[in-house]
Amino acid sequence: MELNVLRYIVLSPLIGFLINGIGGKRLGHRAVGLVANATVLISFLIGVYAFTVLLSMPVNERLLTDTVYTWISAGALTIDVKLMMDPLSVVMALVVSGVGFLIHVYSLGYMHEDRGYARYFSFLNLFMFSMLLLVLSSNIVLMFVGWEGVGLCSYLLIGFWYEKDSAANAGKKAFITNRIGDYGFLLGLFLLASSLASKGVLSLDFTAMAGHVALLSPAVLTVIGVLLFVGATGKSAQLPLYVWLPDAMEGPTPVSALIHAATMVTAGVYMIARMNFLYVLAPTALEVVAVVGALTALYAATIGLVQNDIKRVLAYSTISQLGYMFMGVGVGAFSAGIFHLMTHAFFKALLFLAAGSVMHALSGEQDMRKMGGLRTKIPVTYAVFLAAALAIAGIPGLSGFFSKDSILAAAYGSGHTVVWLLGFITALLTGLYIFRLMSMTFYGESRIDEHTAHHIHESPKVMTVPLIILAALSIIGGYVGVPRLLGNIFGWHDSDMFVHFLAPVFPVVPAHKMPVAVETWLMIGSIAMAVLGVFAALYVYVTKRMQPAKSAAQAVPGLYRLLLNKYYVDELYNAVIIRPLMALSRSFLWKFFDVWIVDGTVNGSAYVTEWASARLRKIQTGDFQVYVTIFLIGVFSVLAYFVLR
Amino acid sequence: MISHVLIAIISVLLVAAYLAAVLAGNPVYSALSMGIAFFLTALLFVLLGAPFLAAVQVIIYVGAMLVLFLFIVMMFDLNKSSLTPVRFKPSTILSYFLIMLVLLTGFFVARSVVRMPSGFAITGFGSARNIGFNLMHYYLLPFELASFVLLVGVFGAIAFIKNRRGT
Amino acid sequence: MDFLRENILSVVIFLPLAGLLAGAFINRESKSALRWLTLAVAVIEFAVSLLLVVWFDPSATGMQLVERYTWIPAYNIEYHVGVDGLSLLLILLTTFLTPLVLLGSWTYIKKQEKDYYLWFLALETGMVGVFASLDLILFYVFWEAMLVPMYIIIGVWGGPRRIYAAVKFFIYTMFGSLLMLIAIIYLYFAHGSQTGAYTFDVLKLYGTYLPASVQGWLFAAFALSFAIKVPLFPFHTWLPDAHVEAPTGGSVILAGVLLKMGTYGYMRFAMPLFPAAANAFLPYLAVLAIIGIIYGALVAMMQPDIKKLVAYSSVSHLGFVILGLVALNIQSVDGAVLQMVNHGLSTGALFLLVGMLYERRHTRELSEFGGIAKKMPVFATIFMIATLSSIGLPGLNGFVGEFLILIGSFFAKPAYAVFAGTGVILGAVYMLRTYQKVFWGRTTNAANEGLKDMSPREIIVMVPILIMIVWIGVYPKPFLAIIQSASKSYIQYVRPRAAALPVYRQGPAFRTPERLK
Amino acid sequence: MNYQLLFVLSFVLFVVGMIGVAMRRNVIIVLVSLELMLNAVNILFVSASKYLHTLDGQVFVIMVITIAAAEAAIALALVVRLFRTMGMVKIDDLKRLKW
Repeated sequence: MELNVLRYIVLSPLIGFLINGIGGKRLGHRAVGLVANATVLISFLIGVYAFTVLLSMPVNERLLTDTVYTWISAGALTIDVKLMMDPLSVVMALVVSGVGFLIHVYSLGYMHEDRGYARYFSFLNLFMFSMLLLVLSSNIVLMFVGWEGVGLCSYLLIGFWYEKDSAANAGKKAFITNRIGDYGFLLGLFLLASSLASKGVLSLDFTAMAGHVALLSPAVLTVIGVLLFVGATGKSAQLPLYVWLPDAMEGPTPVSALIHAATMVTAGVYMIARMNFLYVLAPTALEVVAVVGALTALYAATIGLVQNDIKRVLAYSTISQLGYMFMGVGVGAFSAGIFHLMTHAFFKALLFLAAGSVMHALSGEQDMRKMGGLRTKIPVTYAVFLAAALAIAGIPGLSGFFSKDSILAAAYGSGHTVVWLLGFITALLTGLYIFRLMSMTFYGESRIDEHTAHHIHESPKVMTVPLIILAALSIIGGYVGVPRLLGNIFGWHDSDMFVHFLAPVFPVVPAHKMPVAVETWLMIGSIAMAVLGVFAALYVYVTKRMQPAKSAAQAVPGLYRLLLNKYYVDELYNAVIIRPLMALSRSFLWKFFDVWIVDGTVNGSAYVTEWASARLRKIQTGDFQVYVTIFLIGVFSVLAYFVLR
Repeated sequence: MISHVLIAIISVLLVAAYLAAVLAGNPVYSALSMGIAFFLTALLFVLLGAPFLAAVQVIIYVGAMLVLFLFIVMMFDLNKSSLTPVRFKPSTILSYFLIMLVLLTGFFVARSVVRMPSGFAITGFGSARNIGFNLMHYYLLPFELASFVLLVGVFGAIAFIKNRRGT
Repeated sequence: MDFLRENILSVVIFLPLAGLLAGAFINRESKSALRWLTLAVAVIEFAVSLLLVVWFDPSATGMQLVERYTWIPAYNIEYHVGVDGLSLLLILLTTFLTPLVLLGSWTYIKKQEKDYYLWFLALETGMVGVFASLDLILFYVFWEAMLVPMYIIIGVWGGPRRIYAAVKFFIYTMFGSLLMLIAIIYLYFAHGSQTGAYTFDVLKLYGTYLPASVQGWLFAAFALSFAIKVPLFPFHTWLPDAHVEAPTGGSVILAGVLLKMGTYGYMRFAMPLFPAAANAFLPYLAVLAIIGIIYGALVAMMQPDIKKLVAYSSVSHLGFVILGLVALNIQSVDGAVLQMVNHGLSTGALFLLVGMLYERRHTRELSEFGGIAKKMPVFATIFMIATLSSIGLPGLNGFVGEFLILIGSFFAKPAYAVFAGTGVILGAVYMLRTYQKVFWGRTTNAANEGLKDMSPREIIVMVPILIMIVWIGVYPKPFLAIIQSASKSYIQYVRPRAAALPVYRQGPAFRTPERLK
Repeated sequence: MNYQLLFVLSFVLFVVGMIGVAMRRNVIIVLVSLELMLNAVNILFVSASKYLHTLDGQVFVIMVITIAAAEAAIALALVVRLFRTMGMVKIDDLKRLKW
């Protein structure tokens, strides 16, 4: 069904961007904030309206489209600017605009003092535009526009405080790493387009592709799937392209919450879910996704265990949680992955915003070794933080539990035992690192220096209200997707609502049906792991005042240092790729090859000519009589030739 | 027949005059020899049926150009810089003029030999009228261009010689 | 109006020359009169050239708005001009950039202003003439004629090594074009002896039958000439020198228009005239183009001088255009033509901006800058947009061209796109590195403290380019519509059998996937 | 009449003049030789005119004489100029064109 208001969901933040971007400084703080927030709110409200329209439609016809205009048309290749909204996009759009709106509101308070207030909000609006375009586009190229657009905003916002070299570097790193992923994505896109074209279908529309990918051979589909996933590893910070995300914490905290936790980084998951029609036909590619996701989840969680910067812990946690999502979609449980995406958006945004509130209270301090005992000083922040921490740890009853459990169940149920095991261990680590963070920040005695301690204050309402809303969502957000098992136990009819809602988009996962006993034991197991992690962290960091952690670090200093330095991956990339490439470019290609060989040949031929003419020039005495004589000799030679021949 | 003989004689003299002009050590002698060569040429022209040209030859070459050359040489004493330190002798110069005088007489003799019709070549093959007719009809444009070149030459010469202030 | 319509191309070609004649009578001391006159001429020229678009019919194939007069009857040389989509866009690019460049040079040029502005008008005539000519000799005349003004612009108003750069530029280009002249003459006689009609009309010469070996040589002559102009690796070394030494206006026109003459030459002359040879040479050209893309980007990455960096980036970008031309399908060729325009806009914008920076600081060394964003926010914003356009961010012009080229070359041969695609990554690397070094970080250099942001005049110079950058990025359809018939006939000339390739069926309109029913 | 002889004569004269132009170092003598070369050509023209019995040759002679006069005027002016500025008229000193 054609629904032409869809375009305003996307357009509204763009208008906000233009007003704030051009008008910016002249408008004043109040107007800038109003415009930025209002435009996002409008998007959200239209999204809700579209959602209701969607709900009113028959289940299998739930699809709204909005063709705006033809963008590119070259030969048979036509790419429209066309938006579509199906259950998957509406979930994404609502999460993006809803969480986005809350973060916008929060930013009003957080960024109030900042010089680049208008710039900040215009970038944020541009981000909303790109992200909404990404999730609502109806073809893969338009999606790529949003894909790159969010990358740009990420770059601009990470480098928002561009005077800090670390921020500038981090922004650049993020963009370039993403570009490497995008390269894979583009190749996948090209391969998809060309192989479809060879079957006589030159369309990049999702629905058109969905109807025709079955024509392609599994090998081609696998390659396409893996290439697209390379793009996802860049955008969603998976191994091996995750390196930009921890550095991205240089940006303002609401940006970390919005872009680097709740929305943009999940674009990769969304993309794979969107392309599910392709991935289900390429099981090997899905296998790759699942394994990479599981490995990333574990890998990032181990690093998160030892980091001391509050935002970095959260960053690695994000990477780890994204790994869960990929694990979910990788084992074919697309709705579980998206479910976790949604709940993660709530609690991770909340974690970041709350961390921002902590930093706000501590005059910008980010090192957890200089925190502690904040529980009583900033109670609202503490309360919401605790809710989020419990949610992410997977404590039953909170949103994270439902989503994470359905992923693990799907992994086990589909026979991916190793993947499940990795996820299972990660569940323990999750509880451990997040409560390590809680302990170091909120419990125990204060390690805050005198001066800072004096200024501790709770954040203003404009910041705490979004926190509370998000906390509520983190707690109850999971109930839209209560697993059938629990639903049966508690006698809820509407259990697994989320899966049902998304069912028209995703293929049913047959492996999900396993014996109730196994499922129950799995659930109990993961609850046990989460609880174990939480209590272990509390025991080590609160009861024993970090002593066990310190002695453990001393016992295996090598391992500790390895984790602290993030497995030296940055250094490895630096030594293996970046430096050699720079050295090659500078010393060989430019200074030697270009200057000496290529230009040397050009100039060399000029020099040879010059040298030869310097010699030949001696003939030119400048004496005109010599010239006359030579000329006469020539004339007579010619004459002689004609006379004597 | 007489004309044939005369042509032969004049040819020999022409070669001699040319050699004298080219090989002369002194530019004055060279120029004078050139004058003689021009006279001889005029004679030849008369014998070859071009009396008008003969007259022009004498008037322009001998009357104008030779004088110009001599004038320049004399005025600036160009000998000073020439490599050959030969001084010119008045007697030699006089003899050159004598030769010219003889040749001038020869010119009239030659004219009588070829027996021009009455009046100085008013009509006939190489007559002024015919040449003039040709010039003004078939060669009008080149003729005018030549005159223009001459005019430009005059201006150019003046411009060169003019002593500009400061140079 | 009828007169104008019938002679519109000649008007566009010679209007700047008329302006030059008028300007010649202005006293060289009245500089502002000269400036305004040339600017007015250039603006009127642009307005008149817009009439070309009005009268151009995108759906028709072949040349339009043709004018044809005998010029040198003895050799059947004609004054024969006309436009198709390709030349139309490039003419518009020329007339669009020239007034901006003139306005941009307002305060940059500080000596012999009169000569500068008048030479620029001469240059414009030459450039438009090159793009409009359909007679090979006429083309050659304009091609060479346009060298002279550029030579003088670099040589007189350039930087410290301007003479070296100007001479290198001139002789290098001349070297190639002489080979082309010989090939033109050969072609003339070959065609004449076959058909009895001696002509330099390129449209008639398209069908000339030539043995493969001869085609090879002639194609090599043409291709070399244009490769130098493009510049295709490894004929690129004149470019960094010329760009670095040229004054801002010279750099903009050099990058924006002159380099396009090389690619234009490939598309109009070298490839369609010698299709057999072109097909044989295609893989080599593609490899050179790809090497150029990667090599240009890698070398650009390490340049300490901003202008040199942009110059090497041009090598990289033009590699994309050539790749698009040799991939020989409608997407890649459309993309290549659009990319010619895009490169003119984005690189032109970058050179203008670097020029503004140079005017303020008299240096282009990256290490001299840092933290400029704080001093010149407007400038930093505009520079960012130009940078993003240059690295092909979707939504801006660069993406549409690069995307079409890459997808087209992938259709032709996946390996092309695989290698060329790395240029997309490297492009981001060197441009962002530059941007960071210039604009971000703290202002450490005291000389940068007092920098003034852009003046209204400078903003006026940049705004039209920015509008075009966004326009082509967001709504490229009108441009693609203009291009399409030109690229179709190009493909048909070069690969006549391409028509027999499977015609892609349009994907079905929206349909619910089978398994959901 | 043996016209060949006349043609040979003009040729010989021309060569003699050429030798002067090529060999002599005094500018004046070079110029004289130049005039003599032109004169040799004139002789050829007139002979040919008689031989072919057309007047064109004679008309050309008029032209040649005109041009010769102009040339002599310019050349001598140059000599004067040269003498004034450089104080010499030796041909082999005139190598300024070669640097």
